[in-house]
Amino acid sequence: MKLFEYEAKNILSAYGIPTPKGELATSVDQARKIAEKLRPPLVVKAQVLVAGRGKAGGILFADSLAKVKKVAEKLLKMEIKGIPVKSIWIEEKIEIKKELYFGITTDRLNKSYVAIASSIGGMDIEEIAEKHPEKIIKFLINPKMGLRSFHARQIARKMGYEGSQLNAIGKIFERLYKINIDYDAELIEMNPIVETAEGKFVAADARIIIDDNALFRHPQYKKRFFESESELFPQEIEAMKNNLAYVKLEGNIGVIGNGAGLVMATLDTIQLYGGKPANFLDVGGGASAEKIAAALKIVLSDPDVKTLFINILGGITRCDEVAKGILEAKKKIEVTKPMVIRLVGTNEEEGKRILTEVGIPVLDSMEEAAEKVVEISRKGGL
Amino acid sequence: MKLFEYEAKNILSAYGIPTPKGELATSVDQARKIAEKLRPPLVVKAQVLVAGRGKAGGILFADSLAKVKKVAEKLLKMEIKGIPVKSIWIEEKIEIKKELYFGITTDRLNKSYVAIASSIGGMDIEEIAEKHPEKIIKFLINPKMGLRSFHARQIARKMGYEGSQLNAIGKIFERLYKINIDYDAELIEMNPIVETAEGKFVAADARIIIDDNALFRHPQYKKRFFESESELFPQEIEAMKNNLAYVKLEGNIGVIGNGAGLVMATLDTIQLYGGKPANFLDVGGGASAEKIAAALKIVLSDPDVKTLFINILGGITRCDEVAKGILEAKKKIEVTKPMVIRLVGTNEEEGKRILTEVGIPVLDSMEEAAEKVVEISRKGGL
Amino acid sequence: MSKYPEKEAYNLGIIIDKNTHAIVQGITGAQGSFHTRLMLEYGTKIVAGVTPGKGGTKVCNIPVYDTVEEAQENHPVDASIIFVPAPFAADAALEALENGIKILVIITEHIPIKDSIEIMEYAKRVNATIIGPNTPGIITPGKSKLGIMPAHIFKPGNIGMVSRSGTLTYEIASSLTRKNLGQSTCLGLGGDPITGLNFIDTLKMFENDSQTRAIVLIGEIGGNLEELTAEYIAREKYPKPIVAFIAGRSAPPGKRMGHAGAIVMGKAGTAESKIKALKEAGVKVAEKPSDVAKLLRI
Amino acid sequence: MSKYPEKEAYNLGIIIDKNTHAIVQGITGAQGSFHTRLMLEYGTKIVAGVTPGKGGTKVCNIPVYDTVEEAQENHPVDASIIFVPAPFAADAALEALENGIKILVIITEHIPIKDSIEIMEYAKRVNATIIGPNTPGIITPGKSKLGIMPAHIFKPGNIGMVSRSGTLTYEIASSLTRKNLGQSTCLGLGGDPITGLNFIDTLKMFENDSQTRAIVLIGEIGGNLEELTAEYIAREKYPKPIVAFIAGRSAPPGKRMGHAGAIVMGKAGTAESKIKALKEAGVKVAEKPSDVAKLLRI
Repeated sequence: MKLFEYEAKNILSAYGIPTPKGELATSVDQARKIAEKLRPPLVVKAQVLVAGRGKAGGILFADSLAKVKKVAEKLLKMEIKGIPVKSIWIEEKIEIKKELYFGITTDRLNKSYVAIASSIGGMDIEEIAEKHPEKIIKFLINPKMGLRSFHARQIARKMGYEGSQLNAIGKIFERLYKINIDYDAELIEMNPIVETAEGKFVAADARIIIDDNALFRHPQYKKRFFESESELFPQEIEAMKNNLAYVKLEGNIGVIGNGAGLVMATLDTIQLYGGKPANFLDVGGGASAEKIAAALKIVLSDPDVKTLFINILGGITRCDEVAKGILEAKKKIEVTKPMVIRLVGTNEEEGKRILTEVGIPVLDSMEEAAEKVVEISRKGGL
Repeated sequence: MKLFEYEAKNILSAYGIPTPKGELATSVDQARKIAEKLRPPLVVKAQVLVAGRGKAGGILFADSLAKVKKVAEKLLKMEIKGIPVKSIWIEEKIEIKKELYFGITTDRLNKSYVAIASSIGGMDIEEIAEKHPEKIIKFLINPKMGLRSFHARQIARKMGYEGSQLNAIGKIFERLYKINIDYDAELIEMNPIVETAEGKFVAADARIIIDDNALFRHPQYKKRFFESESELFPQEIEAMKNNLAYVKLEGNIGVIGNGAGLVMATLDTIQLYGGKPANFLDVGGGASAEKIAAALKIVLSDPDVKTLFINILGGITRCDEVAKGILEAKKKIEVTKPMVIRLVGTNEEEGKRILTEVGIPVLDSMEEAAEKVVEISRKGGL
Repeated sequence: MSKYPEKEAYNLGIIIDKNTHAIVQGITGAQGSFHTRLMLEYGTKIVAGVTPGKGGTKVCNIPVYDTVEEAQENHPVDASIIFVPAPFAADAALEALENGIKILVIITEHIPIKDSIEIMEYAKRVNATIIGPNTPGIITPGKSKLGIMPAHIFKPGNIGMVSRSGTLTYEIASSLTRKNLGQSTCLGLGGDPITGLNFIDTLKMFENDSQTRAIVLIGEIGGNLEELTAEYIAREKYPKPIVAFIAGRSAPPGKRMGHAGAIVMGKAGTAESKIKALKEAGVKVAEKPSDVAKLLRI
Repeated sequence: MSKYPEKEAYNLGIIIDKNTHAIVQGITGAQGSFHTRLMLEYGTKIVAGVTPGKGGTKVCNIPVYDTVEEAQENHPVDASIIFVPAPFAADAALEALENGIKILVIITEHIPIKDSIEIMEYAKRVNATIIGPNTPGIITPGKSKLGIMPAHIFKPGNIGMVSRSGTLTYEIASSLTRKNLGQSTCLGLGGDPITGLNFIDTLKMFENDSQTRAIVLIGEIGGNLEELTAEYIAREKYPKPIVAFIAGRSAPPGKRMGHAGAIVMGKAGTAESKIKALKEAGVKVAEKPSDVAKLLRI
């Protein structure tokens, strides 16, 4: 779960990491009041969760109260990558001497956290990493030790700092690691962390993604996860509520399957035959009839979907439950779109019987089924 | 630093460990109001830090509002082991089926924490431990693992619990360990933890001693450490403020030395020659003249002190600083009590010169000096 | 596949065999008890179950204990399969490890990354093998299974399978079985970012397993382990033939772990990158699941 | 003492010797710089200092670095002596250990117990020797010292000394020196409840040290390590003569660690208990510090 910049900065600040003084506004009037308090020059930043906000014009500068008003007005009417801007963060402008990068994420191979630091940060950090890998410090964190003060200082030294700056930035790294652990982050980064003209360090932007699987330890975010994921499609929100993994795609063939790998392979196969999947929907293992019905409802509620492909290979998932779910969905919603169903595995015979009895044909081969659904969709769906 | 029962119980409660509902009162009127809210039968407990409060009559029961008033009045006028009772904790009376014991402390040999549990707890737990060591479960805690849920359940099983009780009491052990770590406790114990008639568990009494050396991590207690250590002699408070280790004893020879071992050996030697030390005062290593002066003032402010023995073996501590401190103290307070000074080690010559110049004799041998101070004290001090 | 004749008497599989004595942690839950029955039916030696607070009961006639310690006091235990819900799974895994169990199959999905990191760190220190989390488990067809895979789609044979995906493994395994290509051992690494065994570990085991003549490697987008595996295969001149399938070629650029993730991964992570790396290492890569069998027969 | 003639050429001391290369962590503090000078004057090979943020400066002409890592890049390092203030001491010790230093002398006092437990756990895992915390350190008279003890009260010889107390060690060492009983190595275990080396560890080292002919053991009230040491001496029939002094016979029953402490310790902890245990193990116990020399001469 991604946190908004303002949420992340408030956490950093609570852990003693210097951030620019700032406040959140959801209206132009509020923005004006905040600006009067903080006094220009100020930075006004759209609070959206999509990446690339800066390049999309979501970060603007204002050197007068009038300009703040204008800029706030503009941003609060803006959409960034299709997402309407609902709130803006107004903060003091920092005198930048140098932009640095520091982040922590997981290292799959080493099964641990890894800190990434660079004495050149900012929007082009990934390009720098590619072209000048020697500028990037990767510091593997021993899980039992964590990132200690002395580790943080080792990194700071490699970034070229010494004296009181070495201790100051080291403290920031150490604290960021503490946030990483306390908040179960799967990513935490400050980009840039700024070295100011006076040689101080300030986290000018911050990003925290909390591990969704750890939300049970962070009830305050679990709540907000459902409340304010304003940037999702209605289908995505519905899927979340039903514990289904759903991703909207750009085609017209709705896809439902069990197991992420199988669903992905289904999408690939559809594409191989020239079709375009409208979504990814994984019902997971051992789905009940209710869950299958919910999945159907979600996919069919997408107007882009012209045909539906259900691909089930029953392991823990029972084919009879899937068949019942399909009937249940049909009962509750009018299903006018054509469906291709592939159903094999546990309780296969019973599942097939249930469906064929009501006149729904069932296929055995995933590839045949994919070919068929592509053919139907090519004919325009109906 | 010892916490009061009510402080400990509030912490336990914040960590989800069931404790009897209760509130703190410092007056009879307050007690009455609390009793009306909680409703008798109630337990009223003197809040003092000395051990053995129960046997000293500091815990009383009240089955009516009138009785609560009476009991509160009595306790708030009481002294326990010389300590006046300033506050009382009033809590609901628990129906006790069984008293258990659970505590965590450090294990010097194994250099780790150790949990101690017993299915027989209460005031006589130490006697039980001696007579029936098989009733005592010692569980060494691996510092890197901590006391996990499964460890807690292993202990609960050895105490004879199963089913939901095993999980319930296990959770309490696990949480107590978490408090132990979060609060830097050097001791934490629930004695008794009560199994109620309904089979629930409640921490009926709780004791937490915070590691004094870790108070820098717990500023809230560091503050209160000086504010409300109401049970100390004025000399002890003064010593604490000056970072001196002071313990009041029952004799009449004041003792000042550097290093706990040396001061202890000094007390032993005084006793060996038939004298009685009035205190233990360790100025620590590398004491300045100011610290020495403060030490003298503290010891001489004790009316029980008839003679003074200063025993310094200079290592990091410099004898000239000690000599200057003695002169400084003499300047500020009138020293009428006889002093015996033993001063050897770093800068010994200079220290001796300073003192002998003003007519204060200095000895070389600790044992000679001890003999002499005992002799003087035997003659009545002066 | 004619150059790999099937034998009557199979040797041991990798990691587990007929004589592996296992406990089931979380045996009293719906999944735990259901699969305990299926594993017993398959011939797996499940000796005990553990569910805190359910000690003294039985599941499928298997005794249930409150703690792993108690299970071990009463039974020989080599392995544990874990069905414990995610919030408590790390505790269960650490309990098994601290009690000296050296093979863990963690079925549980949605375990927090922080917990998985802790489990893996401990496992590494005590030299234990972890399969999962979020895995269908491991099966040595005809011998034993510690997992939730439908047994009937497998048959004994010479193909080792290792996969990051559950149902996709079933898809491919059943197509192999239909084409009479039996399996030596099939192992799901688990779908989480942090897992115990990885492709390289498993390839090493298959290399030393005389039963295994060829390997099917099933990867998917995300992470860079397939790329690192390709490097390993090329560097070590891996001696057994490998056929791979990578799911997710049509997926849009997935959730990226911020800049840090991008820097750690470089260009790795896409199906394209993985397929390219594997092909360069001499691995045959199937376009569709059903092509795997065809490529094995070449 | 005539049966232990003093030799001209001394062998190595225990733990440190003339060739031990040491760094000083916290070298720029008042204590750190003061004792660096004294150690250098005594002949100790101090090669570098570490104080975060003070890298590039010098103390007593010794280069100072920001990190142990950097000190090691530039110097051979066998040992570290730590003067870092208590809140940061654990970090310094862990830094030394993680960088592979196997001998640590932690002078710092008032380190929290939780921190000490962590240091000791790590040290045990990597097989490092920790002296302290809250110790005067270690001296091999005439060779080297890593510590804060006044050097002039020691002289080379055959008596090994191990103590829980600083100034009391000086008291007894100087009385031995005055009576011409030189010392092989004198080591302060540290006055904290949790320390690295203990009496038993040190006795084992003295047993294997040909230079050491007899041992002085200085204990004090609190804890049960003297009692456990007595058990060890009796059980192992410790081959070298030991004279002990226990401080605190006149102390009132000390601060007890609640019931838990009492249960862990049993009746141990008082001077009476310790003296009794040591005497029963065949150790001579001195009544006064000055009696130690007399008992050594018997």
